[in-house]
Amino acid sequence: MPAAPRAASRLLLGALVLAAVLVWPLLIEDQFYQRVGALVMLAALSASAWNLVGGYAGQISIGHVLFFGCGAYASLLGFTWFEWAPILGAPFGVAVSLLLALVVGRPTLRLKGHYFSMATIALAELARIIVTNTPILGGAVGVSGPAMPRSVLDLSFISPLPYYYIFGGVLGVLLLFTWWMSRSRMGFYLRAIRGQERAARSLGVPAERYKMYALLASAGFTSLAGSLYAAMLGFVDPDSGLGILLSVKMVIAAALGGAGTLFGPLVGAAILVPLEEITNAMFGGSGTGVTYVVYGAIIVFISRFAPGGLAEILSRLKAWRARHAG
Amino acid sequence: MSITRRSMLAAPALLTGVPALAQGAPIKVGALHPLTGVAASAGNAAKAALELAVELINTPQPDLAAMPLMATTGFPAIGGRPLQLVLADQQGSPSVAQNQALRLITQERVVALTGGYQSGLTQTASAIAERHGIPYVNGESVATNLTERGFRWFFRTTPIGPDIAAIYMEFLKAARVNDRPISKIAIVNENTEYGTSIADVIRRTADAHGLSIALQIPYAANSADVSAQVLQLKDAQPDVAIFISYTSDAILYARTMRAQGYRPPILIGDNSGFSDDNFVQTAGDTAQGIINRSAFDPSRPGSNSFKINALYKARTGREMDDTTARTMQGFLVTCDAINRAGSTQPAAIQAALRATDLKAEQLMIGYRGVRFDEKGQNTLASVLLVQLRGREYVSVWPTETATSQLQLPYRGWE
Amino acid sequence: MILAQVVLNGFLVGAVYALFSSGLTLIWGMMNVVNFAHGDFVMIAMYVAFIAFTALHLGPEFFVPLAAMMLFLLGVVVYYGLVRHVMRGPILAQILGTFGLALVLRYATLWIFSANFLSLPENLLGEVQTVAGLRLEPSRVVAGIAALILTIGLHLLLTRTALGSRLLAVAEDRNAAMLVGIRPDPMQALAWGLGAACTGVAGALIALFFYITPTVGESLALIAFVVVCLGGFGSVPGALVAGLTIGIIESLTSFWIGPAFKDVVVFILFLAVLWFRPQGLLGKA
Amino acid sequence: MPADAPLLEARDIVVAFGSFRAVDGASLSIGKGEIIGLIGPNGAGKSTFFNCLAGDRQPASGTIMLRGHDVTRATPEEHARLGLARSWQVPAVFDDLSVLENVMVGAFLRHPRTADAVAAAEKVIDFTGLRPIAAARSGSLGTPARKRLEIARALATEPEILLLDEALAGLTPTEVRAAIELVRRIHARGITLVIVEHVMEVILSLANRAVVFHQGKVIAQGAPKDVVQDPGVIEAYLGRSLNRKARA
Repeated sequence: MPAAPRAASRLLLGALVLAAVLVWPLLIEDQFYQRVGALVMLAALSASAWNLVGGYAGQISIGHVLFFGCGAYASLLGFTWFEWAPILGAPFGVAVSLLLALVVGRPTLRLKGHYFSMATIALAELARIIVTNTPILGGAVGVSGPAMPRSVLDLSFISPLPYYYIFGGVLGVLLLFTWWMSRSRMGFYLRAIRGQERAARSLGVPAERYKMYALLASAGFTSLAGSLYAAMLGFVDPDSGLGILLSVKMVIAAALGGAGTLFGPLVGAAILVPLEEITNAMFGGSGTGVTYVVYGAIIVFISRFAPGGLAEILSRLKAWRARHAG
Repeated sequence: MSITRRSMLAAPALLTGVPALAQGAPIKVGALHPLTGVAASAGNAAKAALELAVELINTPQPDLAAMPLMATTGFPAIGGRPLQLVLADQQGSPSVAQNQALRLITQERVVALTGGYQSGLTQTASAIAERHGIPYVNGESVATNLTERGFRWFFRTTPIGPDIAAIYMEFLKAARVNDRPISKIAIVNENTEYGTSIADVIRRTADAHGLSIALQIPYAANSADVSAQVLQLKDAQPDVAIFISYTSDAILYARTMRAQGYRPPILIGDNSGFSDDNFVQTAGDTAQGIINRSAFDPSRPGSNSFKINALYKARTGREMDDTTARTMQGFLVTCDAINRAGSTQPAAIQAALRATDLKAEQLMIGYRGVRFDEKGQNTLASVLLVQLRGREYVSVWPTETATSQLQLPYRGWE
Repeated sequence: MILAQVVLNGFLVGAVYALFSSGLTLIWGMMNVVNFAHGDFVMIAMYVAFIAFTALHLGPEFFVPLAAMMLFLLGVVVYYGLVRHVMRGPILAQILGTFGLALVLRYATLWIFSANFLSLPENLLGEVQTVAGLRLEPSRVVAGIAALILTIGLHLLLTRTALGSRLLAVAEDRNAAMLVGIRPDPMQALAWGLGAACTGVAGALIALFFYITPTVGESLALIAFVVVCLGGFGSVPGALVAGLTIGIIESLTSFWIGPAFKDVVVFILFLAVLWFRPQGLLGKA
Repeated sequence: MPADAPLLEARDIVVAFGSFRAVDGASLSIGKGEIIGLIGPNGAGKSTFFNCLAGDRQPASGTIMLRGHDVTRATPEEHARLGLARSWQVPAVFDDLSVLENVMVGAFLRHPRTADAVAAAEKVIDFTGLRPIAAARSGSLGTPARKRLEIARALATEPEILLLDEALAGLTPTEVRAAIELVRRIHARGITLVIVEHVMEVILSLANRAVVFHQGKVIAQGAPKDVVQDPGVIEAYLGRSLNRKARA
């Protein structure tokens, strides 16, 4: 296929997908599915934020919940201490996250491979334990948002649709940023660092600095995701805001779709979240744990047959088509 | 599209005990419990109890006629329509609790929601019910703030922190160790919301009663080892040790105390973990004489509690524990209100809940009754103290309602 | 006296940590594969011990080897069924695959056995003994001794036998090993089997004094991760040193500062070690 | 910097692993336009010395000057910025990136904007003859192509001096000839070269100066033809590996 029509058809396809993403929640009236849609957006937002440092830069953090929790706590502590609308705490969450990323990034980004992953787990667990034992931060009980909405700024809606579009909007900004980054020097440098850090440095890539940039961007957006989550839920406690499972979920959403690709985390979230919700809705009430057996088995299956994530299947498909077309 | 999806979900949802006798379309009541995750054993006990409740309501139970809805089938005031339980797994996550609450309300069209288990999850799930104007009745979460939110659709039947602390203090002021009053109290609490909030309220109440807490040891639930805490207690020699633990920790404490040879004169194990039949079965033999608070005393033959426990045991092979009983009672109160509302309209059920006035003999649990204040809290909820004998708890306090004599000091494994 | 008991308890707990981490260090350290299902391997071994005891009336002298054998099989099956394929992909694929496996194992167990807590009778190995004023639980002492034997045995196997050098060769460089005529798949399957078998011994021994429930692996897995990393990936003696260190530190912290903070001290220590020795205590640079 | 000052100069370099001194007081001065061949038996310390020059390892003592700057403790990226590039003994290409993208990573050093980097990388691609495989994923390449890609990537940083670590090892005779031809063309562009090589024929035909390492020291240097006749050099190789080298 010649280049110009191919680009045009890709553009058309992209526009169609975007239109579908924007319109589908309006076409169904089922609030549960609308909410699942909102949660997909939120999970995609966290996973895409993780993707900046975990996917592009290849630094596999399993402690990103640290930044997520920062955002979530900032939102609700702002309300608890000063009666602010939760979302007003978001900039503070981002600020604290960036500061934390600067402080913990310097020593941990030196670590290689599993050591880096384990250090991030340890940091996130430290944060969880410290918050659990600090009453002013809500302690073990957690912190709540306004019980009753006071103004529209509280972002307390009956319908899940506003959440869908708010989360989707922030996700859109993040994807634009990621797209821009991936085509700029930073994107190339990060992928070079992921591939062969020593070789990258010998080509003049200031690896430490670029890893730090990636971590900062990632931390900021993850924190924002946490703030939005807290604004929707109106509650966060150490387990739900700083638990290790959340970190793992960010990683597996990105890994499932394809880490280090623009849409991989989005695809991963769009599969995992509905899968989780639907298996829970179907089997959860039986109390047999079959929910997780099915959910886990599907994850195992995907990792078994597409270790590089679904993006790998796509590229294999492309290669196959190229072979058979030529 | 949305219709087929919905039916796909609805089909496998739980249909429990819809008998031939009941008439018309079933009335759905939702329940949220932790059926997976670390609290799964508690959630599954609740599931068994709620399924029992459905069966009892949908079939005539002349034996339990003292309790509402038991002698009849289904909801007699709504044309005898049967009750259907729609159970959802909240997976121990506040976010999942909200999703499932929304699903039960919008897809399953439940007329009321119950459960929640962990206070944080009750909080987020009930916020959804509040926004949608659906009654939410909780029977087991004790965090005080749940009924301080100004919600109009939220009701709670269980006794809460201050009720619990009050009975401990009453008991500790009367108790004697070697013929002298209690002077040194130690609290060992798991440091999530449950343990922290109960410990705090006990501490505050103790201060108000002129008793002081000499030692408080918060610890992380799911610890792999608790021997250091036991040695700390052994070192401090308190008159009373109050443990506030989940099941896994409760089992570990009982075993470790034996291994380290430590027995305080009075050992109190607060509810959750120590009430769990899992604790009694796996570690009960090494914790003889442990004192527990409970609202459920199945030890008096002929009582509603006794009968319900027997039915539950026949179903599951296990004793019903206090948390499960409180959950079941909350569910039964909900069903009674629906029947009295005579309608499935949320507002009518809400009004019926407000008008609830159940007497002690109409309950399956040891509350003095059920009557809600304007915040939705049951003002007649009450607690009693029980003591472990063999593999059963018997009530020992207050003495006027007790079925057995209090035995001190704590015997442990001897 | 109490302090001596605190240290002794910490030591024995540390030995248990080392015990259930030795299998992980083999799999994770040598094969460079993260096993997020490690805690659930321990859990499966505990259930094997429980069933062997209650249904087959086998004592610990039989159910410990049985658990080792069953877990060996599980390890080999997991290797051929999942890990071999996942290893082609990035490290993320391993996280994905083993995390999914963990969920399947954990909740299949819940499905079969329900979430109820089970336990073996206490003092299966005899009553608590008092030696020089110190209380010793036979089950924990046995677990501690087993940890030492297992660690030394594994270490000797890896460093002193032909099999060990083949395992290491494959771990070092798969392709190079193939060039010298070692078929990597059976070797790695064997490593997985051995790692899982160690985990099986650990789980069966822990079942002697711990409760058994489908989610029990969760609380153990994180400790194992820290132990393996602190000791240095792939270093069996490192896991022993790290396990004992963490056990004693936890015990002392719990006693002096309070149990809520024991993990704070452990994690800070862990991060500090990584700061000064990015390859762990006994890991190779 | 005076015009005749050396481009890269290492003085009294020492690298120790525990008590073993892999490099033991080695010195080397490289002038602009030279092609240096670094040779020596296995374990002579030439690779370690090479890594010091490239900034990939810091010596325990000694100084390294690059274009008049002290770079003894400088990071590899600072070396790159000052105009030093290297290849790796085991090719370290970025597998996930295409050949062109690999080269772009190098080109970004002097051309921060993507469009400029593409243009610069395209030129290098043409110069190194990688045009036919420019769009291929580099993870799918064979060893010869990887080695060539490494050189291309290094060239894209527009270096003054290029360090090649066994860039020709493992190639067939035809490939070696092509590679030698490429190295000559690189040199013709005014780039100074340092080559570590086992294949003696390469050193003889390419280098204008051979530097012989033995036991961490430079034991001889000079015109390659003279050096291989040097009794000390023969002595160093004898018994151990001269035969093997000669065979290779």
